[in-house]
Amino acid sequence: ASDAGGEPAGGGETDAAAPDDGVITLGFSQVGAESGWRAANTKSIQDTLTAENGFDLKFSDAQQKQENQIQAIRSYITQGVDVIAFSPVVETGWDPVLQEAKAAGIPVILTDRAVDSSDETLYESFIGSDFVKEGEMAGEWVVEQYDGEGYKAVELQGTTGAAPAIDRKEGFESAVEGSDLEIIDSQTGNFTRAEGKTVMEGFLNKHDDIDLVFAHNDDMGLGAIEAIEAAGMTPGEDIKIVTIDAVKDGMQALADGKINYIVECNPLLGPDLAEIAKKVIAGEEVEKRIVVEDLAFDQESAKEALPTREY
Amino acid sequence: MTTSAPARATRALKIPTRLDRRYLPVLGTFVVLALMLVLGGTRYENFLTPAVVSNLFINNAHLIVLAVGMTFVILTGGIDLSVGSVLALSTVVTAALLQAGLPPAVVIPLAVGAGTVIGLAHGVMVHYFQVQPFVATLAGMFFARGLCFLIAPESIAIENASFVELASWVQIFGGWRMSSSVLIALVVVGLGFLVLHFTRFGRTVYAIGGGEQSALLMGLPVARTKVLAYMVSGTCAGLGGLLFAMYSRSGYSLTGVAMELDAIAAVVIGGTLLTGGTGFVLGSVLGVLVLGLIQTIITFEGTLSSWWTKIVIGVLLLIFVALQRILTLRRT
Amino acid sequence: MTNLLRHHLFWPVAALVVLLVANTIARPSFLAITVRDGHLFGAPVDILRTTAPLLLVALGMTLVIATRGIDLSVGAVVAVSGAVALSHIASSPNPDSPVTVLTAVGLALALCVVLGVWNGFLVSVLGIQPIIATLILMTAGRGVAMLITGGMITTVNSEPFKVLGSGFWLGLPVAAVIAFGVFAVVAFVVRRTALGMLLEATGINPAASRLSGVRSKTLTWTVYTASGLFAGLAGLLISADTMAADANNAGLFIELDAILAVVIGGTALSGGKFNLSGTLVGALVIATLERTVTVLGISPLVTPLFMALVVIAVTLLQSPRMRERLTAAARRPVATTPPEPQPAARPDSTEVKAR
Amino acid sequence: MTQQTAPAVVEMTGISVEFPPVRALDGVDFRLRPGEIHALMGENGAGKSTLIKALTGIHSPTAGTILVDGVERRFTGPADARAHGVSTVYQEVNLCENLTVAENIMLGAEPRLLGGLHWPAMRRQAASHLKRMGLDIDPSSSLGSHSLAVQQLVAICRATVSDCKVLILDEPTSSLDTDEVAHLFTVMRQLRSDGVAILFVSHFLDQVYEVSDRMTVLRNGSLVGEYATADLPPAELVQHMIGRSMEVLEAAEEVVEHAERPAGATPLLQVVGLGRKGSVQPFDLDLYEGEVVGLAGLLGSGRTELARLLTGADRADVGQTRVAGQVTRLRTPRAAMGHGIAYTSEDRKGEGVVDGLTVRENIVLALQARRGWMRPLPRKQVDELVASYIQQLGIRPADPEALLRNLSGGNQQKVLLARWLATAPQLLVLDEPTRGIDVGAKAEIQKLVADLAVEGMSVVFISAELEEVLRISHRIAVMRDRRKVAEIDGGGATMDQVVDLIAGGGTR
Ligand SMILES: Nc1ncnc2c1ncn2[C@@H]1O[C@H](COP(=O)(O)OP(=O)(O)OP(=O)(O)O)[C@@H](O)[C@H]1O
Ligand SMILES: Nc1ncnc2c1ncn2[C@@H]1O[C@H](COP(=O)(O)OP(=O)(O)OP(=O)(O)O)[C@@H](O)[C@H]1O
Ligand SMILES: [Mg+2]
Ligand SMILES: [Mg+2]
Repeated sequence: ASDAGGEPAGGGETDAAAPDDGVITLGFSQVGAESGWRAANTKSIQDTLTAENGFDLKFSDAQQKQENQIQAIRSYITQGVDVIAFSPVVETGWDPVLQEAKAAGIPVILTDRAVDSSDETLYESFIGSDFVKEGEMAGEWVVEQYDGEGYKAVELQGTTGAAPAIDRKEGFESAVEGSDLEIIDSQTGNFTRAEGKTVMEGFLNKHDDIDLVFAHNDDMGLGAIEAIEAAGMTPGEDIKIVTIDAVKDGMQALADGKINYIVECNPLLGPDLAEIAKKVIAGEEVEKRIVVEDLAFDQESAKEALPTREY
Repeated sequence: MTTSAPARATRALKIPTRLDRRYLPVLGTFVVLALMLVLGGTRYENFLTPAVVSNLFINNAHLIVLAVGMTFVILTGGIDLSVGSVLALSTVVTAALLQAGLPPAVVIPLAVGAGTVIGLAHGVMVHYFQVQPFVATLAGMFFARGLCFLIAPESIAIENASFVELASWVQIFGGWRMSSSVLIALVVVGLGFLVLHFTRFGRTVYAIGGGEQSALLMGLPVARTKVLAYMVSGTCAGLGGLLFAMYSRSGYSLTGVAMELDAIAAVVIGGTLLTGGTGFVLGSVLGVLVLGLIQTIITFEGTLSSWWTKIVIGVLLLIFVALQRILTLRRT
Repeated sequence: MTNLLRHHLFWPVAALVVLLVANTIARPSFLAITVRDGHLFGAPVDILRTTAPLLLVALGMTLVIATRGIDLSVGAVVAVSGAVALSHIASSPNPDSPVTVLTAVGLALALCVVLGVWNGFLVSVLGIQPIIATLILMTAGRGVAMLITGGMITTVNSEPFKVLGSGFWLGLPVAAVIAFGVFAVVAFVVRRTALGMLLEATGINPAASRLSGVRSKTLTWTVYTASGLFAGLAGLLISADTMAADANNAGLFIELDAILAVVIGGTALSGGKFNLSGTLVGALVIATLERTVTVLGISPLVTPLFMALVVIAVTLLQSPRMRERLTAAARRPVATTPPEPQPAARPDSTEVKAR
Repeated sequence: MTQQTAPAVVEMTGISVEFPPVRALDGVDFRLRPGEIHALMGENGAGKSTLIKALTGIHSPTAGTILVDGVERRFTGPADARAHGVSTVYQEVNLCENLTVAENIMLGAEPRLLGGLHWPAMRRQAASHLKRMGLDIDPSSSLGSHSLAVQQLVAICRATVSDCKVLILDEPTSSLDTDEVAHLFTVMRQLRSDGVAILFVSHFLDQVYEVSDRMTVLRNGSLVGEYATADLPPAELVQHMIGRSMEVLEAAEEVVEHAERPAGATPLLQVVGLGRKGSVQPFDLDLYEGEVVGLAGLLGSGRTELARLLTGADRADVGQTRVAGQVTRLRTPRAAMGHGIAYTSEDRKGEGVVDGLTVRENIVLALQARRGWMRPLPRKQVDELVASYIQQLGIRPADPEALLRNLSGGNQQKVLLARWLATAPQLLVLDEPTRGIDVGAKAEIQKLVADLAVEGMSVVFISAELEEVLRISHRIAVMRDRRKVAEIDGGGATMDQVVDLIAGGGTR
């Protein structure tokens, strides 16, 4: 889907619907730049929605604040962009501004996170991973590998109250239910390496019998590795580690045998977004929910995948 | 005795020239704000439109209310770090209670009242136990955030019909829009102004900022006033939460993280001294608009990466503060 | 008893002891320290190591607060420091060479000093209120850090650098040795020279200090610079801890923790008299508190609530009002001792009241 | 005197106040009758302010009873006291500089309109109260823009706004000049004839004799006695107060020797056309070694501002300064200190004391600041220095580690003097150094200044008390309307001559 776009777009004067100059002006409101994952996500979008590909991208960073995001979307509406796309900070609270967009005739595409709205017509499509599924995949692998060994697991949760943290926890718990794996402790590490390390240190002080760590993202898992090594144990052997995300550092650790399993959460949403945006502008029917295919890697497949990893 | 009279008379004549100094910082902020608007207007299309200016108010109504409350506390020489969390608590309480089926008429006072109660606790800690305001309200900040998680870790949508109706009430004149939350915010600003300038409570707030010991020795009701100031701030935070709930039609426990810094920055940019005793509510409103404008400029710029966004916010803040500083220095 | 209760370190130390006791009850081996490969291991050692960066930041913060200021930018400076150091190491051909690491450390610290000078300039020369002056860098600084790392988390493998975070020296964590060493040196300098007194004078009454010839502006400038430097050092320790520079999250909210440590240590935010030993205890209390949350297995949902209650309890007990009550209660039994005789020069006893 | 037999409106018996380990008041009895002006006398630190604060509920006595109008009371604070008719002006000016004059006077008794403050009425009423005090200033100007003396008067205005039975004035005249004092006394007498009981504290004996009916003398926290003013000769009063004979005082009474300065000597400090816009008109002044120059003038005549220009506390816009013949710009107090010039501000609270530090630290502050932070004074030297000043100036309590804020006003002043003396300056500019200092200590200070001059120091002496200036100065510069209008020889000058010049009678 790469046709000629040529000339860069002028203003955003076009009044909704089909752009007359063939260039699609897309306003994208990003959550922030809180993690490596997010940075990769942003990069993918910025690299795909280029002038060569027929886009004029307006990008704004909401610094993790819903109010900034709402404001950015309002501003896109007043500027009259062709399409609005955003990764919502929170699931709720979008009805009013989405209604405004709808009234202005501007289609909206969601990426990465869903919105919780009773009115599905407010947005065209939602492209993103299924966080519950990610948790489940991790849990299923754990059960498959270690059921029957009476493993004791600890969980490093993401930021309290954040959707990925809630969903991954839920998915993991439901998957391991019924097995003899026991989650003996669970604490938030705020998705960061440093906190992942401190919390893991605490777990290691507290419990002598940890067999497995489930971390809601790679960064906390990498922090846990540091803590485990500092305590004189071997990560990946003495204590198994399962994480989600599959960013480069995580994959490297997986390939090195320090992590046992990673469920991918694909940040490269740019191409999907570009395709959907074009379809929407062209008036084609698009699917309401596009689940990005998330792979999972064990130590073997990581070694293969690593050289070609983009992020 | 009589001989000194002429000498005094000449001195008395010189007074009016020194009078307006107190208004200078606010004036400075206003001038810089106007300058920025004009510059933005020449740089971006569609910038100086009623829609943008209306949005400036609509997007920041909750922050205006927070800043008004914060002004009271800062004027007494204190600070309230809890407003962001209390705002979140109020949104969560509103959403949770509405979800539970309670009518808005019951929910709204409860949500705002939660803020008042926390404010009261701050006031008591600060005044009666002489805990430093920074610490007392920092504890309050953790406390309110903790309550949020307890009540609802996940975000809750608000679907109550009458609440939604209230939230979506908008008056349109020409390109200008006035939402119910802006109206409430403006009323709060008006009340804040009246209370600070036309009541003994308000003047005592200033007196305490000028010197708590002095105010005490002057026989002013220091204890009551200080506690009340924190209650005002708590109430404003509760109300701000309500406005935010109207704005986002949801309650979420991670709302308003670091929003207290925005409120404090707005108050200080508006010319209020953190040491207390000088400043105006209207200045704080201007401060909020400055912050909002910075955000608007960022959006209009349209191509800033995440890091440049942060840097540009810092630089714009610097320009504002430095310009304001220069404007006020020149005239003194 | 009364004297003990009145000692300014009583409540912070008591809080620390209570936390340690609570931990030991929950986990009897909590205080156990074992020797492994000639290094000390155990929760107390971990606590010392995690205290290290906080202690450095709180040290600078104490000095700034003594002059009636506040430095909100320390978290951002932490991020910048880590970003600079790790980017330099990552881009160098051999990350394991000590020269590379030393240059990286030098570069990072130099930049942090510049940032501190910048804060000091805004506060002491332009006269901008400290909270706003440092808020500017607090916002922009993280942007700068992200600019340096390109928004990604920069990871390196460098043995010499890793020593900063997880190395041991004489059985003790290097990070703790550095932080406590710097702390001791600064405390010594501040208290053995006149610096401490001049800072306090500046904080208590700037006008009087100026008239007394104290170079208040220079002093103010110096403390912000020092705060920048210490935050930079803390940034190195933090990034060496995980061997990654996370521009967004490194040192996030460390300014609040540092201020809290200062205040728990008994230094008033209104400036003036400061108390470095108190800051030390305060930092330990906070690091222990964080550990306690894990050891007691407190659910993340109630963690903030728990922290709030602990902070409220400590500050209430420490409050002047409570102190008065408690000392009064402790003094009561001895209150019957005869009042001290009036010193010297009593009026002539022959004086008759004239009426 | 007038109503000897009337029942006391305030009756305090056996009052003790402790600041462990100090016992500031020890079983003091005190009685105040309606329609009298009652002076409370005593040295610095005798416990006068403490007694007042015990009455109004700021300090709570550990023993004793307080009857107001025959009812036993323990006020919870100034507000409570005021509500029961006891109005107080405390020793340090305790008003809010950030508020307007009108607010400072009227808050608490403000006129209302529709439940809110009635600003126009407030200003009007404030203006009339100010007028009564003989003060013609704009009620809507901010208090901070006025000199300390004006603030003092405003504080008194405030105390007399509400109907009070008891008016307490703790050293109200310490920064006022003769005119304002006279005015104040008129007001006080007026109130007395309205039946108000007035408690008056002052270290000026002549004022006390002029206005009071009775006096109570305290020494070291204990009661010495209560006397009718008319029956107690000043000499005896002093003896009661300081427990020593009058010799000290007499020593200082001797007029300072009027040494001729050697002809042609270069002045230590010479200023030509020094001035600052909106502050002082350009003036010339030469200061020589071993000479005391007094500055005389009315309240707000610009003495303080002149002194600030001399010492770099404020920067001059025009004119030239020569130190020992060299043209020098004194941009900061620190620069002035570098040339041996020291300045003690009249604003003890705002620009003098560092109240959170100890006596020791306050005394060595300037000296240490000059040496720089890297060269701390050896502890032993500090201790000796501090001990010697505590002894020389009679600072009480004689504890170098006492926090300055716990010292009585007069003792704080002594500490400030010590701070500057410790730097051994060549030129010492003293702005109201004897404000709030008791008779004994005042005499000591005057003597000290004279001695310093003999040793070769140059001193600029500013005081609201004209006699003091006359007695001590070799030369007097007279200020009027922020302009130096005359310079006269201290030796030959008479009181009348100076008063005439001050008031604008003639120029020389
Ligand atoms: N808050 C306090 N803490 C400790 N000591 C105090 C406090 N207030 C006063 N004192 C002590 O009580 C004594 C009496 O002080 P007070 O202020 O009553 O003296 P005063 O008679 O008013 O003196 P002055 O003429 O100098 O004003 C002094 O020794 C002083 O140091
Ligand atoms: N009536 C007045 N109105 C306004 N300002 C006044 C008045 N009287 C004095 N001032 C202020 O006083 C200052 C000038 O007086 P300054 O204090 O230098 O005189 P002084 O001779 O030292 O008098 P003082 O006895 O008050 O110390 C100025 O700051 C001036 O603003
Ligand atoms: Mg006194
Ligand atoms: Mg003066």
